[in-house]
Formats: sequence, C-alpha cells, structure tokens
Amino acid sequence: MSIFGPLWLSVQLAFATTVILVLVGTPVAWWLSQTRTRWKPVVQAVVAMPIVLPPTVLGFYLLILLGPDGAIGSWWVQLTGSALTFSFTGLVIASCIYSLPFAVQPIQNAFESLPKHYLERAWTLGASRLDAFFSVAVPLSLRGFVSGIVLSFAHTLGEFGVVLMVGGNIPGETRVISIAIYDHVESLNYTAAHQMSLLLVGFAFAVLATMFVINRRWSER
Amino acid sequence: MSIFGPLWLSVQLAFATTVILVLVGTPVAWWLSQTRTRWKPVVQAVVAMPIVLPPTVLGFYLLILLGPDGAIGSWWVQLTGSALTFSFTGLVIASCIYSLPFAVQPIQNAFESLPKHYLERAWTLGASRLDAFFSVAVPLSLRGFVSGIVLSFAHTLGEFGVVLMVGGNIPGETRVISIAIYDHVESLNYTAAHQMSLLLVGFAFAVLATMFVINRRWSER
Amino acid sequence: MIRLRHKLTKGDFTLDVDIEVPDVGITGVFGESGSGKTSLLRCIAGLEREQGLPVHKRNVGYVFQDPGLFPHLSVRGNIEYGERRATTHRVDGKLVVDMLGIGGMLDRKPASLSGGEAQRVAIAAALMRSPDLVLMDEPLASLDRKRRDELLPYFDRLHEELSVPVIYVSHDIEEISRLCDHLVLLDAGKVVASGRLVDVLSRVDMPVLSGRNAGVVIWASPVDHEDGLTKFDFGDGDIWAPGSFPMSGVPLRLRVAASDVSISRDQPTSTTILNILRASVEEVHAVDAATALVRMGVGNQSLLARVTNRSVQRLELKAGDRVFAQVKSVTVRH
Amino acid sequence: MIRLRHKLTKGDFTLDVDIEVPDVGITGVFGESGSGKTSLLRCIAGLEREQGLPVHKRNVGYVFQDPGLFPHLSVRGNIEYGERRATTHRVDGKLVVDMLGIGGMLDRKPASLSGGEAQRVAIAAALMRSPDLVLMDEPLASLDRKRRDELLPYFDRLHEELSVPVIYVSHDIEEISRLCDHLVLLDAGKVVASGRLVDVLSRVDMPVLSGRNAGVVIWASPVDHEDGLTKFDFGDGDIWAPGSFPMSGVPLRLRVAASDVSISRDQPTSTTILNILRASVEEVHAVDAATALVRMGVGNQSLLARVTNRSVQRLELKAGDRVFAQVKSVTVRH
Amino acid sequence: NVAVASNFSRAAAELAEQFEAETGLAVRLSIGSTGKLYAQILNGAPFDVFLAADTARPARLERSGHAVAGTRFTYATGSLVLWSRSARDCLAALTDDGAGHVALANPETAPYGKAAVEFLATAGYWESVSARAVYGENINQALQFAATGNAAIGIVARSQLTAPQLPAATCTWVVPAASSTGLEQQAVLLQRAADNANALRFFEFLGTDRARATIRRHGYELAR
Ligand SMILES: Nc1ncnc2c1ncn2[C@@H]1O[C@H](COP(=O)(O)OP(=O)(O)OP(=O)(O)O)[C@@H](O)[C@H]1O
Ligand SMILES: Nc1ncnc2c1ncn2[C@@H]1O[C@H](COP(=O)(O)OP(=O)(O)OP(=O)(O)O)[C@@H](O)[C@H]1O
Ligand SMILES: [Mg+2]
Ligand SMILES: [Mg+2]
Repeated sequence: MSIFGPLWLSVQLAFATTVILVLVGTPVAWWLSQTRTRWKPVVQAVVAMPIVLPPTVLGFYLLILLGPDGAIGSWWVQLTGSALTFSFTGLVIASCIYSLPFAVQPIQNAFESLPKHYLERAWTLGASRLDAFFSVAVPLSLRGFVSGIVLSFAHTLGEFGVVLMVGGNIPGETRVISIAIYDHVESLNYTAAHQMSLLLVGFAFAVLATMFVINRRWSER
Repeated sequence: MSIFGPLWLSVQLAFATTVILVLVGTPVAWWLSQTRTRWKPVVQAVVAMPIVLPPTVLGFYLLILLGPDGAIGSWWVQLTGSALTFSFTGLVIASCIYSLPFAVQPIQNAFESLPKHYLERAWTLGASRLDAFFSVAVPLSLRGFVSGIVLSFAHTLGEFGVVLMVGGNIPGETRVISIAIYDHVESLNYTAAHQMSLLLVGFAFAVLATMFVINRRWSER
Repeated sequence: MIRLRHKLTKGDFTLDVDIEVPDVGITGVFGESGSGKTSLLRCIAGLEREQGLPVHKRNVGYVFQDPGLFPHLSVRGNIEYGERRATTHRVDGKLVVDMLGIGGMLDRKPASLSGGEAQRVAIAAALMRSPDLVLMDEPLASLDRKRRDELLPYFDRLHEELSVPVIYVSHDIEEISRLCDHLVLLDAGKVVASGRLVDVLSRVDMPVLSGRNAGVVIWASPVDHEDGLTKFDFGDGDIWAPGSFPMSGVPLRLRVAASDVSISRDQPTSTTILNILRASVEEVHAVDAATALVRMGVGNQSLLARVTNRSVQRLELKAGDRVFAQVKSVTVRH
Repeated sequence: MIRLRHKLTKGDFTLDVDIEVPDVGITGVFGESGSGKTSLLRCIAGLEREQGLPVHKRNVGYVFQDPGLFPHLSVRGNIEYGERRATTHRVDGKLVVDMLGIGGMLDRKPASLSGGEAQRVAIAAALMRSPDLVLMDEPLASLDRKRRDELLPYFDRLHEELSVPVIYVSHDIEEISRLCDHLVLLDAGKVVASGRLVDVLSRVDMPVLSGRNAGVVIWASPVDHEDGLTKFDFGDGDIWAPGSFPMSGVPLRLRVAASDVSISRDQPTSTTILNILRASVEEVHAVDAATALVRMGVGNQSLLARVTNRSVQRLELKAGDRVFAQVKSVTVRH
Repeated sequence: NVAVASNFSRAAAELAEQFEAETGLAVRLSIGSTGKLYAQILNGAPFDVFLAADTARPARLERSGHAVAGTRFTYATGSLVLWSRSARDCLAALTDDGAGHVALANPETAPYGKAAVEFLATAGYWESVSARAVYGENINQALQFAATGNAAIGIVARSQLTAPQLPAATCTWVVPAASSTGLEQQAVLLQRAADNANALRFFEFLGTDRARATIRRHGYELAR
C-alpha cells in the first residue's frame, strides 16, 4: 500500500469538503447573521449538532440515511443508479455534514461583526445586495473564511470515524490517510503509523501555514 | 449501566475542558491577535495541528506522552503519585489538546476584528492593559467566546477517539456518553444506542440553544 | 419638486416630515444636534425601512456623517467603487480628485488617512457614482475653513453643471446660506420652516436663526471689476465684494450676515466699510436682553442687522425710518 | 510649562515638534486637515509609540476626533468607565451631565445616539476621569453652534475651576480664539508658530491666519452693566459687549475678529456700532488682490481690521495714521 | 477491571453478571478493540484481565512481561458466518459480481477479517469478492454494513447473530471451522493483577463450566 495514495485521497476529500462547505456554509452563515427571527438560536444549535454525536455513531446514522434504503440514499440510487455509501461522493457528503459547524460558525461570526455601515455605504454607491455581499461583506470577513476553511480542512483530514463508517475503507476509493494510520496503529505497525502521521502532519502544517501567511498579507491594511 | 452516569461524566468532561480551554485559549488567542512576529502563521498552524491527526492516533500519541513512561506522564506521577492516563484528569488534558483549535480560532478572530480604537480609549480612560482587556476586549469579543465555547463543548461531548484511547473506557471514571453510545452500537444494541443518542443530542441542543439565546440578549445593542 | 414624506419612530424620537423640496439646486437641512437630520437623510436614501425601490436603485449619492471608507480597498478603490456601478457617467473623476486634493493619496489605505482626508475621499466616492440626488450629512464638519472654502464652490457646480439636486445637512448656517437655495429647518423631528432660503432666512421670528445664525441672501449680478473687487447689482442698488466674478449676467448669491450689518442715521464718510445702502426699517425684533434683529428693506430686498437694544434706543429705530445700512462684508457664492 | 517633544514618521508624513506650552490654561493647536494635529495628540497621550509611562498612568483625558464609544456599555457605563478608574475625583458628574445635556440618554446604547450626542457623551467620559491634562481633538466639530456656545464656557471652567490644562485641537479659529490662552500653529507636521494667543493672533504675516481667521484677543475687566450690555475696561479704553458679566475684577478675554472691525477717518456718529476706539495704524499688510489686514494700536493693545485694498487707497491708510476703529461685535469668554 | 475485545462484549457482560451474583465482587468491563487495549496495557492501563480477540497480543504481553506468564489460555474460539438480509443464497452471492458489496472486517487489524480473507482465498471466492469488498473497523462494523443494507452480504462472527435487534436474515451460512483459522481468543492475567485475588478469581471463573456454557451460548466454539 503506497503511503501517498491515501494522502492524496484525503487531500481530495478535504479539498472537496472545504469547497462545498464554504459554498453551502456561507449562505447559511449570512442568513444567520442577518436574520431577526426568534428561531435563530434554535437554528444555530441545530447547525452545531453534527459534532455532538460521536463520529462513528453519526457515521452509523448517516449509513442508514445514505444507504440504499435510506431517505437520501434511495433517492440518489434512483437518480444516478449507484449507491452513495462506500463511494467517494458519499464520503464527501458525510464529511460536509460533520464539519458544517466548523465552517458556519467562524464565517457567521465574521459577518456579524461587520459594521452595518459598510453595507449601507455599498448600497448607496449602487451595489445590489448580492454585489455588496461579494464586494464588501466577503472581503471584510476574510478572517472568518480562513478560520472556517482551516478548521474544516484540517478536521476533514483528521476525521476517520464517519469516513470509516460511510466509506467502508476501500483502498484507492475511500481509504483516506486517517484510516490508513489508524489501521497501522491497530495492527501494531507503529513504524508505518509514525511515518504516515509525520507525512500527514507535515502536509497539513505546510498547507495551513501557507493559508495563514496569505491571510496575513491580505488583511494587512 | 445507567444511562445518566455516562452523560454526567461527559458533561463534567466537556465543562472542565471548555473552562480550561477558555482560560488557556484566551491568552493564546490574544497573543496571536496582537503579535507582529513573523512566526505568527507558524504558531497558528501549530495550534491547528491537533485536529489534523485522526483522534485515535492522536490519542495513541497522547497515551504514550501521558503514560507513566511518557515525558509528561512520568513527571505527573512523580508529582501526584498517580498516573494521568485512564483517569479523568488525563481525559481532560487530552480533550483540551484536541479541542484547542476550536477554542482559539474563533476567539482570536474576534480579538482581531476588534477595532484598536476601543482599547486606546480604554487606556486613556485609565484602564491598564489587563483592565482594558477584561473590560473592553473580552465583552466586545463575546461572539468569539460563544463560538469557541460552543465548538469545544459540543466537540468534547462528541469526541470519543482520543477519549477512548487515553481514558480506557472505564465505567464511572472515563466511560463518557460518546463511548457508551459507541459501545452500544458496536454490540448491536441499537435501542440503547438510539436512546442515548437522543439523550445526548437533546441535552446538547438545550445547552447550545440556551447559550445562543444568552449570546443574543447580550449582543443586542 | 421632490416630495419628502417620511415618518419614523426610534425610541422616544419621532421624525415626521411631509414637505416638497425643489428638484434643482441645493436644499439645506438645518437643525440642532439630535433634531433628526441624519434620520431624514437615511429615510430618503431608503436605509431606514425597506420599502419602495431598493437602495442601490435609487441612485442617490450619500456622504455619511462618519466617512467609514471601505478598509479593504485603497483610496482609489473606494473612489472607483461607486463609479464602476454607476449607470451614467457624468462626473469627471480627475476633476473631483483634484478639487478634493486627494490625488496624492490614491494608493493609500483608508486607515492611514486623517479625519479630514477620509471625509474628502468619501465625498469623492459619492460624487463618482454620478447620482441623481446627492445627500450630504455635514460633509465639511471635519474640514478646516480653507478646505471648506475651496470645496463649497464645487458643491455649487454639482447642481449647476450636472444639474444634480443636493440635500445638504449642516449645523453651520453660513455654509447653508452660501450653498443652498432652499432651506428646511428641523426641530425635534418636525419641520418648523421650509421654503426659499431667502424667505426663511429673513424671518426674524425663528429662534434657531435669530442668534448668531441670522442673515439674508441676496441675488445679484456682477457688473464691474475694480481693485480685486466685484460690483454686484441687485436691482435696487450695488454691493461690492472681494474677488473677481465673471460678468456673465448670471446672478450670484450674496450672503449678508446680520452680524456684519450696522445701521447709521447719517451717511457715513471716510470709512473702510465699502457698502453703504439706503434702507428703510421694516421691523425691529428684540432677540434677548442685549440684542435685536432689525429687518430693513433695500428696494425689494431684505437686509437683517444684528444690533444692540441700546443702539435701537439711542438711534430711536422704528419701522419706517430711513437709515443707512453699512455692510461690512459679504460672502459670494460662485 | 509642559515640554512637548515628539517625532514621528508615518509614510510620507513627519511630525516633528519640540515646544513648550503652559501647564495652566488652554493651548490651542490649529492647522489644516492633515497637518498632524491628531498625530500630535496621540503622541502626547502615549498612543503612538510605547515608551515612557504607559498610557493609563498618564492620566490624560482624551476626547477623540471620532467619538467611538464602547458599544457594549450604556451611555452611563461609558461615562462611568473613566470615573471608576480615576485616581482623584475632582469633577462633579451631575454637573458634567447637565452641561452636556445628556441626562436624558443615560440608559441608551451608543448605537442609538446621533453624531453630536455621541460626541457629547465622549466629552463627558473624558472629563469624568478627572484628568491632569485634557486632550481634545475637534470636540465640537459635530455640534451645532448653539450647543457649541453652551459648551465652550464649560471648557473654560475646566481649567479655571479644576486648573486642568487643556490641549485643544480645532480647525475653527473662532473657537480657539474664544477658548485658548496659548496657540500652536501646525503646518505639515511642523510648528510654524507657538506663543501667547494674543501674540500669535495679532501677527499679520501668518498665511494660515490672514484669511477669514484673523482677529485679536484683548483682556479686559467688566466695569459696568447697562441695557443687557457689559462695559469692559482694557486699560486703554472701553468696549461694550452683549451679555451680563460679573464685575469681579477678573479680566476676561474679548475676541475681536478682524472682519468685525472697520476703520473710519472721522468720528462716526449716530451708528449702531457701539464701540468706536481711537487708534493708530501700525501696519498695513495686503493679503490678496482685494483685501488687506490693518494692525492698529489702541494704547498697548493691538487690533486687526480686515478691509479692502480699495478702502486702504481711498482712505490713504498708512502706518502712523490716527483713525477710529469701529468694532461691530465682540465675543466674550466667561 | 477487565479489558474486553469488543466482539466479546455481550458475552462478557453476561459473564460479569454471573460472577457478581456468585461472588458479590463487582466487575468493570472496559470494551475496546484488541489493538487499542493492547496499546493501553503497554501504557499502564489499570486492567487486571485481558480478554483479547486473538492469540498474538496476549502472547506478546506475556513475552514483554506485562502479563503473568503461564496464565494465557484460549477462552473462546469464534467462527465465521455469511450473513445477508437480501440474498437468497449466501454462497451464490459471493460469486455473483452484481450482488453488491461484501462486508468484512479489516484483515489488517481484525482477526475475523484475516480469517474471512483466508476463507475466501482458499475457497476461490476472493477474485470475485475483492473488488466489492468493504472493510469495517472490526467485525461489528462489517455486520452493520450488511444489516443496514449497504452491503449485500457480510462475513461476520457467529457470536454476533445472537444480538437482540438484528434484522431477519434471508440466509446464513456458517463457514466450516476448517476453512478459517486463527479465531482463537485468548485471555491473560495482567501483571498488575498478579497478586490480586479477586482478579484471579474472575480469571478462574472463566474456566468454569457455567462460564463456558454462557460463552457457547453466545456463539463461540470452545476447545475442551
Ligand atoms: N435607536 C434609537 N433609540 C432611541 N433614539 C434614537 C435611536 N436612534 C436615534 N435616536 C434619536 O433620534 C434623534 C435623531 O437622530 P439623528 O441622528 O437623526 O440626529 P441629527 O440631527 O443627525 O443629529 P447630529 O447633528 O448630532 O448628527 C436623536 O435624538 C437620537 O437620540
Ligand atoms: N500610516 C500612514 N501612512 C502614511 N501617512 C499617514 C499615515 N497615518 C497618517 N498619515 C498622514 O499623517 C498626516 C497627519 O495626520 P493627522 O491625523 O495627524 O492629521 P490632522 O491634522 O489631525 O488632520 P484632520 O484635521 O484632517 O483630522 C496626514 O497627512 C495623514 O495622511
Ligand atoms: Mg446626524
Ligand atoms: Mg485629526
């Protein structure tokens, strides 16, 4: 088993998850930051729920939900003809659900601490709500995005409970590096585990440090 | 096995972890938000590292580190006479390490988006740095604290990889609810698993929603 | 005319406005701190309650009381923000930048600007949007008089060259007198007066105007130049004012502050006061224990003089008296 | 004396100040937008570079250009913030609150205040700290004239009753003339003049002062009351001004703006101008094509008059001439 | 304190109950995977008895001195079962490429996984199965894959079939003991309990007939 195969798979998974989470989490965060509904705390709590369950347990429920008999899984099978579970797509979906709060919370915070004034200025300068959102709210909330990206990226790299459950540890398809390391530890293959851990940590460190350097450049005002 | 025992243990663990993380994470976050050192991105990346490793693997390394032969563990044994691993204290330490980024990042973000002006005003009004920190920086960063608390609290409730490894699943001492649920799922005891999951989710939901409601009250300006 | 009809309650404060203001020229909104000036502008811009056209379609240029530039954009980025989103481009960017003296700071970030510099950039940004209506909330409060004097003419041009109507909030009556054609007086959220500047200003019974703010505005055309001075003909007489103004036949506005006008029974001679006009007293209005406002007619024009009650007694001033109005200084708006 | 010695570079801008200002009374700092006024105050407060005493031990009360109240505290909380941390308590909170007219908004949050209201709260907060030195950065720029006139006397009392020295930044020379004893002129980060207000103001060669800002300050004691007016004796003559001032023998300051002074060769009669002083021309300084500043001596006092060059020619004014100075209005500082 | 491999957890719970009833001594079970428990024991876990899922790790513990030498014995032997809730014929499904995933435990970490692969290889099914195999962390997950319908067939432990809430199977097929080896599960007395009479008592209790009956009832074979 190559040491890089699982890493590459992990990177793909973390990347896909992060991209989707930013795409999905941003509107959710924005809505939460702007809404005045009484239900806001409830929605916030719901968004935070995925991390409350132990990953394997969450994985178990997702296995049922995404499985061929599950609500989402059966619909997916009808749609595409193939099952969600034990596939990379399934992994991505599961990871997204699990890491959702890590993306939403920091982005929401950043949106909430954005002075309303800036949006109002943008509107009066001719920017539509959407335009103002992208040209003012997003760049001024960069810090929140970086946090959200870092947390969901790193967390997805490290997650293995959900991934193991939904993915089925299939080499080359759903055996990500976290599972591979886990397997090595379990089978008392400590040297290999150490090597892989080092690789994972080194890689993640490089990515995150780069991220933070960029963030710093950008937010230098 | 009572259903409430593990929950109570989890709550204690999550509570202790959250308190410690806020106490430890706040100075770290503050330092990160104020420093101008070139090494800041590196330190930030290091802080994010704990979540990159699979929990069990991190747990494994912590087990070695905190164990009676480990660097910290042996020192602890000398100091207190008892081992860190397989004890509640050990669990708390491990949880803190694992959830550190979840506390530090949101708090740091909040500190960074605090306009410098407010601190300067506080100083000129006679507040020492420490005083200004507590009377201005902290209340104006409440949102970040709430996020940090919510994420680390919820995450600690749900975490079981690290906890299982360092704690050893000892009933009444280190068998927290996440492990208990996991055990039930593992032993195909689904009814019990569902019940406990429901209990955990219900409890976490209540706590988080309350938290968010309070946050909302406070930040209503 | 533009109909301004807005009702808004915020805590104890209620804004209740229903007036019409001209759709050409500059309308001044004058009122004390807390009288609701900013609230009114926000209503007009559509920022207070979301009804009617969305804000960005109203095409108003809003210069906020607090500049609050976008911190992530350079000064250039801030200025161009509105320009890029403008539907029409009637404003010459270079001209605006030069007028406001911000050419040297285009590449800086807003955080490094002084208070006045930031406000100038904010003004430029609002103008570059080529708006149909400009709302200005005390745009000059943070500027020194020199810069203020430099900018005021530009605001004029705004509606003259671009024929963009402007609603101009200020607590400086001199600024308003110099700029505006129409004046709205706000007090505690209510309009206490609204009308032509000339009319509102020459009322002696407006408490808000009877103090140091009193004064009138006269329309007059430049007819002669001499010694760096320009002679203005206002139909019923001449007034000299410093500066060279083109004799284009277009009447300009002269602000004559009540505190710059004194009254003499005899024709004064050998004095440095340039302008001495024959006038008849129309009304004497005691403002407080010491001072009074005297309204005089010079032909069809009104003049206000701020004098002491003692002088009123000594000179026995009363309506109908023929006197000489001595005008010490005049502010001209180009 | 307080030694102000500060050097600071920010981008292209350099502040380089090394002067002494009195440790009693109010020192005005006057300069254009971007001249470095705020930078100077920040240096004095210790906010620019961390050296010497930490900021909170300097016990300076800083009223920032932009109020920036603490959003998490009510108005009351904002005001009490400094008070709670004060080492001495020399300021009567109730008095401050009443003076600033903010009693009615104590329980509101800063976000709901108008621009001027917020600034008043910020002033109160800085004063309640009972500081040893007060730094004010254009504290009145966002206030209307009425409120300004109400507040100015209170700033006076600040150093009179509490003997707290004040450094007061403003771009409004009238405000400065009315308040300050000492004046520092800043231009592009350098001090171009620093000295007693009276001396700096009567210089006719300061470009920054020769425009509409020119004027002098005269110290004079109230000696008589009549018709709501007070008669001031300045040693070399009398001046009447509106208002009742206690005849305590303490000299007060009268600001006489150059634009309020005209010159006559003959003694004027039957005019509403109350104050006519015998004076001798000391210096005639052409400011621009149209206008000139004339410095006259009235006994030992200087007076400035802003007149047109044409009048100078017509009246053939030159140094040494005996003339009558007509003073239309006078601002008194209590 | 007894460390129990997770596949034996239900049996162990019942044993503990019996033991408690008999002796009045409380038993605390810590359940985990054999690998995890092994790592924990090496790092000072407070366990007295280790009921592993294999023979290798108890042997290693004995060698490294973490376990009391000579106490190691096989307390149960597992056997493999093919289990499905959709296939008519379990064996046929193994060769039917279109039947869907085959769930088994990870052969690298779990003895049941290793045994399953051995069985598949020797019986000639591996070629067909390898492409559709999904691996659970342990034998329990393999069963969950099958039980939730995500895998068409699971190769699981017979002991698991006694689980209370298992859906009805459409077919089960017990793999003959000869086709799978290495499913012996051994117990050792750990070093820290060398002088612990209570631990010793529990350890001995495992060898009693009552205990053996219970173990058997949970689907394990027992060497005489
Ligand atoms: N949320 C609120 N709750 C209560 N009162 C409010 C609120 N928002 C604004 N006000 C009050 O509304 C009034 C009008 O405010 P506005 O900002 O329009 O005044 P303004 O005329 O612009 O004053 P300034 O010259 O000081 O800027 C003020 O008295 C203010 O205190
Ligand atoms: N970070 C910086 N980089 C470059 N220039 C700066 C920076 N910060 C301040 N400046 C410049 O320093 C000068 C002084 O600023 P300061 O705020 O002291 O002016 P000011 O006299 O208070 O002006 P105003 O009356 O407009 O408030 C300004 O010209 C400003 O552009
Ligand atoms: Mg306002
Ligand atoms: Mg400034």
